[in-house]
Amino acid sequence: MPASDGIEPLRGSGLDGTDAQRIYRYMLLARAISEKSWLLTRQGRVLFTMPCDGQEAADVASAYALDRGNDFIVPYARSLGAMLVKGMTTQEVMLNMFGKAADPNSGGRQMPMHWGYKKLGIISMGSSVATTIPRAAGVALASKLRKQNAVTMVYFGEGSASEGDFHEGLAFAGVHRLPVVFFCNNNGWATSVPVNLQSAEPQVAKRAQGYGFPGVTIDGLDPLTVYQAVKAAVDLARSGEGPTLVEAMTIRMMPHSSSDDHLRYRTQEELDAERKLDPLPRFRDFLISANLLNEESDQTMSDSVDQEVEDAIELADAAPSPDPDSAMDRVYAP
Amino acid sequence: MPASDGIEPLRGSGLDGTDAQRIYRYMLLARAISEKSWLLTRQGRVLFTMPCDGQEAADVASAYALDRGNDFIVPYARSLGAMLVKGMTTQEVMLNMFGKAADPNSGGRQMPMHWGYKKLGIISMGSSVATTIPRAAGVALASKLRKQNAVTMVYFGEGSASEGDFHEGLAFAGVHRLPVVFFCNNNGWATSVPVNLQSAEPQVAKRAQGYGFPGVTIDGLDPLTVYQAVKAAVDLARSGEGPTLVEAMTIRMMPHSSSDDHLRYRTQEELDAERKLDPLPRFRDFLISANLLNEESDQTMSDSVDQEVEDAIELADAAPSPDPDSAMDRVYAP
Amino acid sequence: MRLIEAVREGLREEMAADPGVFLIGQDIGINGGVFRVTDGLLEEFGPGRVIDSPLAESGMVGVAIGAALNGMRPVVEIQFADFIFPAFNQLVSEAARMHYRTNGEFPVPMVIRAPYGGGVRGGLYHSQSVEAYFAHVPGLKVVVPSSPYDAKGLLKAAIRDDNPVLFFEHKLAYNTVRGEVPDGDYTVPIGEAVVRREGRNLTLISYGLSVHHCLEAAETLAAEGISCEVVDLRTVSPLDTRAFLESVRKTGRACIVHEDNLTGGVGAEVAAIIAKDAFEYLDAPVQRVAAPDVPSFPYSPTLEDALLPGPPDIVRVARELAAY
Amino acid sequence: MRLIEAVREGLREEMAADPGVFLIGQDIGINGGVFRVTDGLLEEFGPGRVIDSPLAESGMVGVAIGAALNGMRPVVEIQFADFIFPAFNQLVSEAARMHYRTNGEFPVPMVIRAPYGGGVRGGLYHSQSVEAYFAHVPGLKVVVPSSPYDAKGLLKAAIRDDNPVLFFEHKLAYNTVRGEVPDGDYTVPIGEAVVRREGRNLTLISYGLSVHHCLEAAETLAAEGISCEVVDLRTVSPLDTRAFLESVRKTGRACIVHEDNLTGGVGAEVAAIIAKDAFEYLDAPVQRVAAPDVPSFPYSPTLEDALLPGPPDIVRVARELAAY
Ligand SMILES: Cc1ncc(C[n+]2csc(CCOP(=O)(O)OP(=O)(O)O)c2C)c(N)n1
Ligand SMILES: Cc1ncc(C[n+]2csc(CCOP(=O)(O)OP(=O)(O)O)c2C)c(N)n1
Ligand SMILES: [Mg+2]
Ligand SMILES: [Mg+2]
Repeated sequence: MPASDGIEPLRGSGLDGTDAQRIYRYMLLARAISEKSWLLTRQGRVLFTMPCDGQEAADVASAYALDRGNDFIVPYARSLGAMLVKGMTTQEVMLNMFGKAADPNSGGRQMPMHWGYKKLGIISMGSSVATTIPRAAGVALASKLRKQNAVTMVYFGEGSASEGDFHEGLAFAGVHRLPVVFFCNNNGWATSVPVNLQSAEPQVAKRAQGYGFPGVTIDGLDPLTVYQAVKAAVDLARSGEGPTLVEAMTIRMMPHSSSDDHLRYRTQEELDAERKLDPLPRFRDFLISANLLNEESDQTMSDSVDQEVEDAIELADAAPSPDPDSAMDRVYAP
Repeated sequence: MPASDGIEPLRGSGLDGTDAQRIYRYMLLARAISEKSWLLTRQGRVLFTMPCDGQEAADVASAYALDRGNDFIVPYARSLGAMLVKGMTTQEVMLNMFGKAADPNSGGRQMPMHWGYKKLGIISMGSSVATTIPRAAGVALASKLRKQNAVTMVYFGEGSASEGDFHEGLAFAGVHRLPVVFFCNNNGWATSVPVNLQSAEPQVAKRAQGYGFPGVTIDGLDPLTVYQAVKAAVDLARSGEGPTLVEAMTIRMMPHSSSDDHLRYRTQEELDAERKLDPLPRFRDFLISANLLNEESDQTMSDSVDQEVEDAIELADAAPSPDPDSAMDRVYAP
Repeated sequence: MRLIEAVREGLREEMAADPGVFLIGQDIGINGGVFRVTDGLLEEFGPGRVIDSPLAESGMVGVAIGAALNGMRPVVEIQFADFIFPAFNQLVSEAARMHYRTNGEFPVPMVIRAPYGGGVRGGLYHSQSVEAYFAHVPGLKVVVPSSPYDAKGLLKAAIRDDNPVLFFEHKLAYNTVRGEVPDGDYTVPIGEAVVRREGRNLTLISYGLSVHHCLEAAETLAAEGISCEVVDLRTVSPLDTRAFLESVRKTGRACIVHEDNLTGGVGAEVAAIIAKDAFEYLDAPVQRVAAPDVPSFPYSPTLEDALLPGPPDIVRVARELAAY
Repeated sequence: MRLIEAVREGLREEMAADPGVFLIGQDIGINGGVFRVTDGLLEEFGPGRVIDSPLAESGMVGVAIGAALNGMRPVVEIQFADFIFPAFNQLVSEAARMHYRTNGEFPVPMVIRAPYGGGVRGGLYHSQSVEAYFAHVPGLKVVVPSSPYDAKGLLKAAIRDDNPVLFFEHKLAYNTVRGEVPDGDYTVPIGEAVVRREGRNLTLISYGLSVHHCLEAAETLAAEGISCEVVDLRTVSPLDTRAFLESVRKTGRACIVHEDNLTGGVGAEVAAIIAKDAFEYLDAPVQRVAAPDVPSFPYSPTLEDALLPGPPDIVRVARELAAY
């Protein structure tokens, strides 16, 4: 399957066929991990998860637009796809899911899907949403002061954009034209609260003009669209032109978390309809039509992804838990 | 001097000549109190003040657009003009300036210019800026729930609009289409920090569209413009159509407070130039041209205002201080 | 009745009795709250009185204060006590001092409810005890019920109180702590502690879920011949000093127990008061059993279990105390 | 040298020595801060290292945390300690636990400076002591210098520390407290108390401006034949327990003094520790002199003076203690 076959339909996106295939594999992997993690919580083997089903295109393609070796990500709990692109292995993700000592995010101290990996430029997140937003501006400020050629991308949900920290972080970044991209994943829900109860203006991106920089709303279900928009924002940031707020319209196919039951506030019909928008089959069809994928290679890729996840689960499950005697360590830096 | 003489130039503002004269007198009074208070701090007779010189048109005319008997004001420290319109007497203002027991705002517990007067529908403010903004939304929410036909107007500076509470308060009011008017006094400065260091977008009103309601930027130095814009906003709110963000462009003719020296960060030339925009002579000239005022009636009004302030100072100075034995009272409501 | 039902009953009855009472919080409407405390209340009282808030704690509390100042009695649900900090300024700078700063003109009748506490594998942000911060703030009242009876009665008292009251419910207690709750209206007064178990040798002083740990420890200790009195503070601010001092003057030995971390916790204040006002009666130093000084409980069960204070810790310290 | 100059010197020297150190705060640039602590630093180091922030404390602290995580050593000025509360979540939920929650991967080297304290007719929002809230938070360090020497030395230590350090400067001390400050580099270690005056009959334990009140009271008491030892904590978290326990074991009597309100103040923790770990040595109950439990100091001089604890209060309590 020669990559060049598919270049034509990718034209303008800045990606070649190999990129598209890679993005697809990351999406598959994120989905597989998300689904497996859900199952693991149902089996009681893992205690908590926050599925990312429906936003793989947004997370993977946006992170793909970064200089993965030098740029920073300030993630949120559904940024699994971005974490994989940034270099986390499936094994490492599973160590986090199982809360094991070797979890590189926190040594088992934080809940699953709470990312942070110094070596990879992933800045640690806690659960208190939106605190990450001024933090990302601060990381970018340091880049500017230290003349690092780095861009910082911060991910958050549209619900979290209701917090005061959103406002304070964006305003600061605007004033100092910081190299930061604000990536809002608008899936329409903050747990059970729909976006119209967060703001009378449903488009979060409209807020950017209040801070003096561009805001764009994009189809977050198409990786090529996401890549293009984010690449433009990253280039702008890197060239010293300041931040962009990118709002990716996505879907939340699963409940908010393994503790949530979305049928309390959404109908099955609504969920079924939304599932038709699933970015994965859509991108697969695109790749097939572009001769970048066929039934067989898709199956091979899927199998390899599943195997990767299974292997990681096995290893993570068997890995040692944190030593109870270490529970009081590292309250203070030495 | 018949009021009808001046009606023509007032047409469209919704005000008649008597209104215009009243507004002018309130403006004179606010200025006189502000100037006198400044002098009192220089003499050491009063310990602190925050002058409102330059924003009398904005404060007086905006409050004039309220139903003063039923509506609520959530003020900020420079809202003196609005307090007078809402019914505070000069005497009461001076009791506050001198921190006396009979200060209706706080019984001498709060600093000067920290307003709050239950009987008059003035909701108490502390010093922590912008906390007032969600509070105003809450007052308006209660009006809606209780079917009060009241509008709440909250005043704040453009610097304070940088706080997260601004964002959270406006968003909430938008969602519930609350009867509230957000009145931002944009004088270009937060103490020594110019507005361009608060936000890359200098127009605060632009933020309103992010919350799904209108924002307008107006000349805050002309009382008729202010009255018209605020009256429209108040009418909208009262009719159930929700909030408006009104941004009045004003000037800060004096230092931030009696503890500030603005020559550390502004030039005398700049200040002199700005003083030429003083809303008081401008409105006086207008009233004269409209035959609503002449040299003589202006002088009479000025004299009566000065006398009123002098009398108030004398009485407030002589009034008893709070009883030290009461210092621990009222920590809890009974 | 389970503790969660007692809280719900308290809310429902107060809402039915007083049209000024309304609820505001995240996911409290159709979803009934993430713990289901408000389950069914939206249907019963409608969206005007059960308001799903934006994800904005400061705004939510600020709105509630404003509504309280205009004649309402808001009850705010903070989804987890851990997420109360964004609203700290509104609570400490505004709600707590509104009445004082206006010389009594503007009371703030408002309740802030929040589930607190660890042991649910919630990690650092779904496990905290935050009462000590607020117990330091004059103008706020802080209540932590240990039983369904108290939960309902104290909640009703809190809603009727003209002051801002913080009301912390241990999330592990919601469905595990059961008890008799009479039908209909009653209140439990804020500011009154209660003796949960009488004893002679030493006094265990606690609140919230930890009271049950004390009772469990007291049972174990009784078998060893150590007789413990257990005082349930119920309100941690203002403290019912008379109640625990009376007990300590009787037993001569005291140990304060809480799940919050040791340094600067409520136990410090209680210990300081005992050390001063029961000085002549003390036969042994005042002890505290609390979580060690780590930022919050970590996620991994091995780590959390290593840090959570429980009955064995109380038994160990009480033995030493009795033997002193 | 005045205390304010010592702080400025500390900042200037650390900025000159380490390009990673930068300042962020409101009005700290051309205006030099509302107290003029940063006067001249903008001219010397430029706007890239002396950043006038928007009026947004949470954002400011959040930005500083981010910069600290990317190799910088930010020093944040909060204009008045009273205005730290909007940033409470960033400090408590993020800065304090970043190192712990990442198992040591992400330290947060950051200093938060803020003027605290009353007696300046600043009313409820320009007078507070806020150290107790933060002393309860594992992961934060809290420093309150009493002398120019300590102010410079502790500030330098704080800036070089890899943990978030809160640094509170009494605003009344800025221009009234003077003392020798050597030229050039030195540090005062965080976490070490110091004995300011030796004595035999009782121990006064304090920090910040109140240390001077203790010294003044000790002078008065000396004339009456009561010999006071004065321990200056300097760091209120983590506490140097060894230092004050040693003193109390010697004198057998202790009184803790602070300007913060009594209940849940730092004095509660110190008293609880003494009551436990110096139990056998105590000849009298541990006393505390603090502001009464009001939300903050009111504006009117008659009211503020009625509430501010000072040397006469210390003298009165110390006399009782000595006579016990
Ligand atoms: C400060 C704070 N308040 C409340 C919560 C509880 N909470 C966790 S995620 C969430 C909803 C987030 O919605 P959104 O930001 O849209 O992200 P999504 O989950 O939809 O991806 C809430 C309320 C929290 N984590 N932090
Ligand atoms: C939370 C908080 N932070 C800081 C301050 C100190 N402060 C008081 S007024 C002010 C500037 C306000 O500027 P703006 O809102 O534009 O109002 P203006 O004074 O220009 O009318 C500052 C920084 C405060 N009062 N509250
Ligand atoms: Mg969402
Ligand atoms: Mg301004």
